[in-house]
Amino acid sequence: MNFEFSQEQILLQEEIRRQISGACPLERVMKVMDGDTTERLKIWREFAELGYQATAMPEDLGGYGLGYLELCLLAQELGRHVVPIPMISSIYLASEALLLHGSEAQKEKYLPLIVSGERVASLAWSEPGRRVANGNIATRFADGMLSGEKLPVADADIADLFVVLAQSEGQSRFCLVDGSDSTLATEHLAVIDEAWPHARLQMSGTPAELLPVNEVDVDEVFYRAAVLVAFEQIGGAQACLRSAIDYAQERVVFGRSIASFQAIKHKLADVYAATELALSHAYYASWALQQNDKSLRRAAAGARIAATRAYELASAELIQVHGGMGYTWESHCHLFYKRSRMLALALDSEPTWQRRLVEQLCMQKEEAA
Amino acid sequence: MNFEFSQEQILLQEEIRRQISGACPLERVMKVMDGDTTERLKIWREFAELGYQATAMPEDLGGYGLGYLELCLLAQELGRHVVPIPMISSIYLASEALLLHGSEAQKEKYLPLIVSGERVASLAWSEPGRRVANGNIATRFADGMLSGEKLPVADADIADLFVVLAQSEGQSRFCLVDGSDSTLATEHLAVIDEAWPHARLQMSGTPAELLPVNEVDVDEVFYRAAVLVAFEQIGGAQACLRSAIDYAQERVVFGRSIASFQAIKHKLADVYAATELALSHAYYASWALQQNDKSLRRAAAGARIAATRAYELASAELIQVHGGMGYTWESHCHLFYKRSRMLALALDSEPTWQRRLVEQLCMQKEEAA
Amino acid sequence: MDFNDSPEEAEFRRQVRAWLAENTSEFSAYDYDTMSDEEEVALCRRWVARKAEAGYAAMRLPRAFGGMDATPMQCVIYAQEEARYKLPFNYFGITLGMAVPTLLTFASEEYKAALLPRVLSGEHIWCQLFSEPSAGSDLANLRTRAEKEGEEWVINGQKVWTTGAHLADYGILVARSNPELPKHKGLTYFFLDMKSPGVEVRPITQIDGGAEFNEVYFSDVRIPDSQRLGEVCEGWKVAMTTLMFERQAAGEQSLGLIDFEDLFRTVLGIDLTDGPAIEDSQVREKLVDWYLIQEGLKYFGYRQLTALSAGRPPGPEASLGKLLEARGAQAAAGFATDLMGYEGIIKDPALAPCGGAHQSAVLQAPGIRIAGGTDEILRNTLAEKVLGLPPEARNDKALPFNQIM
Amino acid sequence: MDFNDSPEEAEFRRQVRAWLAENTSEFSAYDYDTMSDEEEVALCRRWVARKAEAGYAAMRLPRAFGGMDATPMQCVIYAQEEARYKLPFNYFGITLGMAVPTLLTFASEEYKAALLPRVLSGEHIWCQLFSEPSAGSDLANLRTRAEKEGEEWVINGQKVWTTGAHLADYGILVARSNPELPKHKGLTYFFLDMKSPGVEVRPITQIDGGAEFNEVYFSDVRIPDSQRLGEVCEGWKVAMTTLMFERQAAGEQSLGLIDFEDLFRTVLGIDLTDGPAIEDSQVREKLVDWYLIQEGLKYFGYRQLTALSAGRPPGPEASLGKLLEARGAQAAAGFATDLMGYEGIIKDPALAPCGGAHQSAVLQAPGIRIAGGTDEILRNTLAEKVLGLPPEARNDKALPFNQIM
Repeated sequence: MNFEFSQEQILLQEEIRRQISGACPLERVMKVMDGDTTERLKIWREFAELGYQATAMPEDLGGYGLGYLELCLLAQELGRHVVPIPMISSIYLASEALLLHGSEAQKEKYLPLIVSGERVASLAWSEPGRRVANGNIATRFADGMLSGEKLPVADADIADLFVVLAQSEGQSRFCLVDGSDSTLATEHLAVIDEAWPHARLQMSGTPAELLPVNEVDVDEVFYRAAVLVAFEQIGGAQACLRSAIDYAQERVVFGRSIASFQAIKHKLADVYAATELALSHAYYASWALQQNDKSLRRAAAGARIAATRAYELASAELIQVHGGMGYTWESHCHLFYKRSRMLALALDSEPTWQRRLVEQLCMQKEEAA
Repeated sequence: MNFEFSQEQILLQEEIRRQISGACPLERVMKVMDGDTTERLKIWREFAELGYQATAMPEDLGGYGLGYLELCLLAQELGRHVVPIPMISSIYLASEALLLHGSEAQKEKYLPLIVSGERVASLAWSEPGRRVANGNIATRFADGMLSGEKLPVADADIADLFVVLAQSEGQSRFCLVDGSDSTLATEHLAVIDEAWPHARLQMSGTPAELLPVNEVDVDEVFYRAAVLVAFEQIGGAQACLRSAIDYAQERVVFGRSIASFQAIKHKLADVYAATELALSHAYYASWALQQNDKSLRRAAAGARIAATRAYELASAELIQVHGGMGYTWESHCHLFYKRSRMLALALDSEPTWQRRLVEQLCMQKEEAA
Repeated sequence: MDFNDSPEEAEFRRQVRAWLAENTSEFSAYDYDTMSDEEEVALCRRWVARKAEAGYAAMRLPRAFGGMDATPMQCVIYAQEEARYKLPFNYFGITLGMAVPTLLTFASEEYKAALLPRVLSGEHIWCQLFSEPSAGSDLANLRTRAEKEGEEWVINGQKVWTTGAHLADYGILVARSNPELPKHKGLTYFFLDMKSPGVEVRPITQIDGGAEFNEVYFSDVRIPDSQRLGEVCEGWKVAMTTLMFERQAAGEQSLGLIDFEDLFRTVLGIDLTDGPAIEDSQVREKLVDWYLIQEGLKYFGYRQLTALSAGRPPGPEASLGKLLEARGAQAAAGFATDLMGYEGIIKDPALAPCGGAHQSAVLQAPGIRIAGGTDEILRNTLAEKVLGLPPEARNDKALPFNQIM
Repeated sequence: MDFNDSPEEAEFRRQVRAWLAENTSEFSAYDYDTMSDEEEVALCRRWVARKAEAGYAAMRLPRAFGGMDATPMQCVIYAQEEARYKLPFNYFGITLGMAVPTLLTFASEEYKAALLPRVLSGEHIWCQLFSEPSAGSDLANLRTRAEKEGEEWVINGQKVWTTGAHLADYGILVARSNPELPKHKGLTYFFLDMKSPGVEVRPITQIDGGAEFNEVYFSDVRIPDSQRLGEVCEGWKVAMTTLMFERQAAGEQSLGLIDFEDLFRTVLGIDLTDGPAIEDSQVREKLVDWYLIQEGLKYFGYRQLTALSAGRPPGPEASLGKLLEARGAQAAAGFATDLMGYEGIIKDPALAPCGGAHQSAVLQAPGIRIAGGTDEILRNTLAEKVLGLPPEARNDKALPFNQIM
């Protein structure tokens, strides 16, 4: 029994933490939130030089071929620093979809360019009115072309490659679309987190190539991404807890540090408990992802929900502990609070994951019987 | 606008509180909990002499003909003292069913005897496996006879008259059964609250008389009883809050009264807020009951849920504030805690009432449209 | 129990309705959603002036000062009736609800005569300069200095969270005049012209992008001693009076932080995997949670109004309203956006259900849990002032302010 | 990350399995549900003796005292394997987990030689006499007096919540030997023969009808000074050592307060109005809540075990387990009975789903939220010992005990 990351992995994580603290401190995230439209692509390219996008990518596709455990630890650090780059869109989702479903030629054509930071990809799956969640996809692929509307699509402002979930001959399939195609219309959307742009994507007769049919269904990519996003969420929650503790120690009211009031102490104890519980689920899920264990979907759903709850609690209480100051734009608190809500919704929201988790538990029970 | 009980009503309530404190202190409830099987009927008869059962009963049926507002205030005091008498079974449910659905002859025959304390009635509605909640009643009335099983039935140990929910020619109907009939088999059940006995009731060819068909459906009686039970629950919650405050003021740990710790103060503030919210709903529901207002069902469901939540919270935290002592049989805490869970289940549980409340809200919206 | 007006109340309501019917049309015709703040302020000034003509602007004031000596119940009736119309947002809330009654109680007759009419004409807006970076929950911890020089006071320091300071002509101010006294004892209360030299107002942007609040900096700002309200070093007492006026004004209206109707409409418009959201038991549970808070606080408000109309002052138990609503609003906003799935992130009013109200609520809820008393302070208030539990252990009350850590 | 045993662990597990396979059959054949407590205690004594023969009864003890110098990981492996069998309930938990290691650390060689063998033979059961009516969360507040008379100590006072005192042959005891010292400084630690004159044991009935605990009264009970453990007035330090042993023993097993399987089975057996309960989203949400706690604490336990097997001692962060489980268990029990509707009140094992486990849980949950540290104390521990937040303001630590209010 060894339920811990290895010494090498922990050292790697600490090195990443130092790098990101230096390269992308919260002030830089604030610039993005303040509307700087060029900063995200810059960070994306800087991080490509540090090799982050290459972490788990096989070596023959331009990656380092480290495992998913290392990618999880990277995700935790990205979350801790609310880094505003399209890691979820490009790496956890679009690249994973290509790795899972793409042909060899497709993988070789696109993945090395994503890894090197030259291209930014995004997975366009959601449609208006929760259609996709309700099991029908209106976007259609036929005769080499896509037509339909995707909303919201993350990072569409800087993405030049879209992996689009569509229906083709009654089947759910992924298709590849070049971001520069003239039949593609993107429209910026106002969203909760100004540091994570999203858009509406409209396709009409847009040239596209299908990814081949695969033995796993299209949902697989969401379960896999959920594990990585859970680490981002937990990294964020841990940063909130740390910041809340530091502020509480410092802030004096009624002649006492507010950290000495049970109302604050017990609140932070609850945040700690929620975060550690989530981290425990996420540890297991990272193992299941790395091993491709048959419990992966159950583990991923558990980690997803626990991490979502932890980050929501931690980021809300971060503001609460900071009081009025925490509610100002200049404070860093809202970076976490907004990102938390966005991440809670970005892979579809908790009720969907509750249904998924219970389905997995029922399947597991049936298999045992 | 006058959203308050009248001065006379408040004086009446205070008088009742004094009477019950004297006649049925917690020590007497404890005797019942310890297994004294004769005490409940004694209290029932003593209270009949005080006229409690007569409160809202019309004068021509042996009552005082006061209103439901007065009955609500009585219920609050009964709840405050966890009085272990079949008030819910006999008055809020069985008598209400007779008043709503009974023929004049049936009312005149039975109600004066219930009011005078000579008879104890109970409404037998639940059946095994949530059948009734699922909309089908297995107990059948045909040819003047009832056959079926009811479980659990409150106060069956002392009841000598049962109002039984049954199916007759495809309709839900109430029937009257004499408790002494030899075809009736009652079997004591172990339940959560030892001070509130329940039984299984089996009928096979038991002679019964139907109550006439009525313009309101059989559910009406549950909505009406819910208002009265809400006042019992709130009285209980208020007693818990009072007792918790008193104990916290007295108990010293780490050199301070535990009432000075925010963990305790904030807990009790939350109990207070829940109780006042429930009381506000209950006030409105008592008005709707008294006026037979068209909002009665919505108001009753709201009061039911809010009061259930308040009592559950207040009684659980009562034990928590008392610490180890609160977990002993000798402490009074468990009288409230057990009664709270029983009352939360006795008119069916919260999910059912949530469904009912939302149905009422939807109906109200449709009517407004 | 009786939900009807008394005959006097009914008569008053009839008068109010008639007056509103005649006077609102030109104000409610505007599209407030697209109007600039400046336009809305201008309209608001005109609306206050119009109300003042009929005595409705500051109803509780004596008739001599443009009020109508109204009872609390009459204020409520007016508020209920006015709420039926869409009217300019109330930029005069602090002016009329806090500054004016404080002036009326503590200012000289000369100042009252000079200043109150200019409020009622819609000309002057006032702000309240209380909170500071180190004085929020612990208001008495304020550090802004007031030093006497001859017949003037010299003010230095910083205030924060000052609603409408950028619009205000005058402000009410509490500052520390003697740091050698214990923290509650060394404060003095003033009012000042916001155009005085040395006053600088900077807007605060909130996390939702709004900017209703300001920081206000004082550098050697001079206030004549005649603008002192109350005695020297009795500022805490005066400030408590102002806050009591605020509580009275707040008692007359609900917070309205959770709009149950918005939630209900949103739910009715959503289809989940298994069917309409309204048939989903988890959705029903959350709807019930919010209904219980909103409807319960409405009834709780009726109970408080009954007390108010019987002449009892609004008590600290009203704290439970904001406590329940603010926590409930945050949970409600989270769940409402959850129900929309990934689309829940979109706050564009044209695309999001109910014009993005739930996304706005996500961003505003954290502020609501803080402003006007944090959850924690409200629970303290309920525990200490209502339930009679002992106050926090503290060692700062008796010490001279300049010796506190 | 690796869930497999190391080669050494695998080998040890193999040995344990083989031994259990050979030795459990005569113990697991009984029907424990119908057995009397006396019969179960007798069986438990025999089972301890059997385990002791193979070194499994007190694995961490040195071989010289009947243990096997086991590592924490070996203890866990044994516990995991033993849990696969239905065996007599452990009446020796306190004896082996707290009393024996304390004796081993602090008792004289003569006493160790005389007493430890009688524990390992299943003959002696020990109890722990710590808590008092005024000393629960604040253990150092205890008032039981120990007064020195010659070579003896005279004990007067009362203990409470003493598990198994009615069965115990010996007890470990903390008492106040000097009330003029501050509360933590005036305590001394002893062990005593529970059959000493003046010891009276009275059972405490809990709200669920169980009676596992006792009050113990001391009237002039005499203890020889040789039965003192640790120095005079250093009892607090010894008691903390005992509690550390307890925490170590607890770290090796999960609390198991919420049985997710029971809940899942119950849900699968219930039909609601709209269909099977498992398809109801509200039910799914609650199932998820409990799954996250139970499964998450399992993984959290793995993390702690990894630390344990790397030689790091169990830390205060383990408090989160009981905090989450106890609160979760109370909510779970409430909802599980809610799901049964009115029938949820029935606790008869023959009628209620899962043998009435959820009704028992309703009645036991309040005790779990208190015993071994209340929710509030656990949060204090997490906040102070893990997060490093400052302790509560208190004024009782430095004062002589007899001058505290």
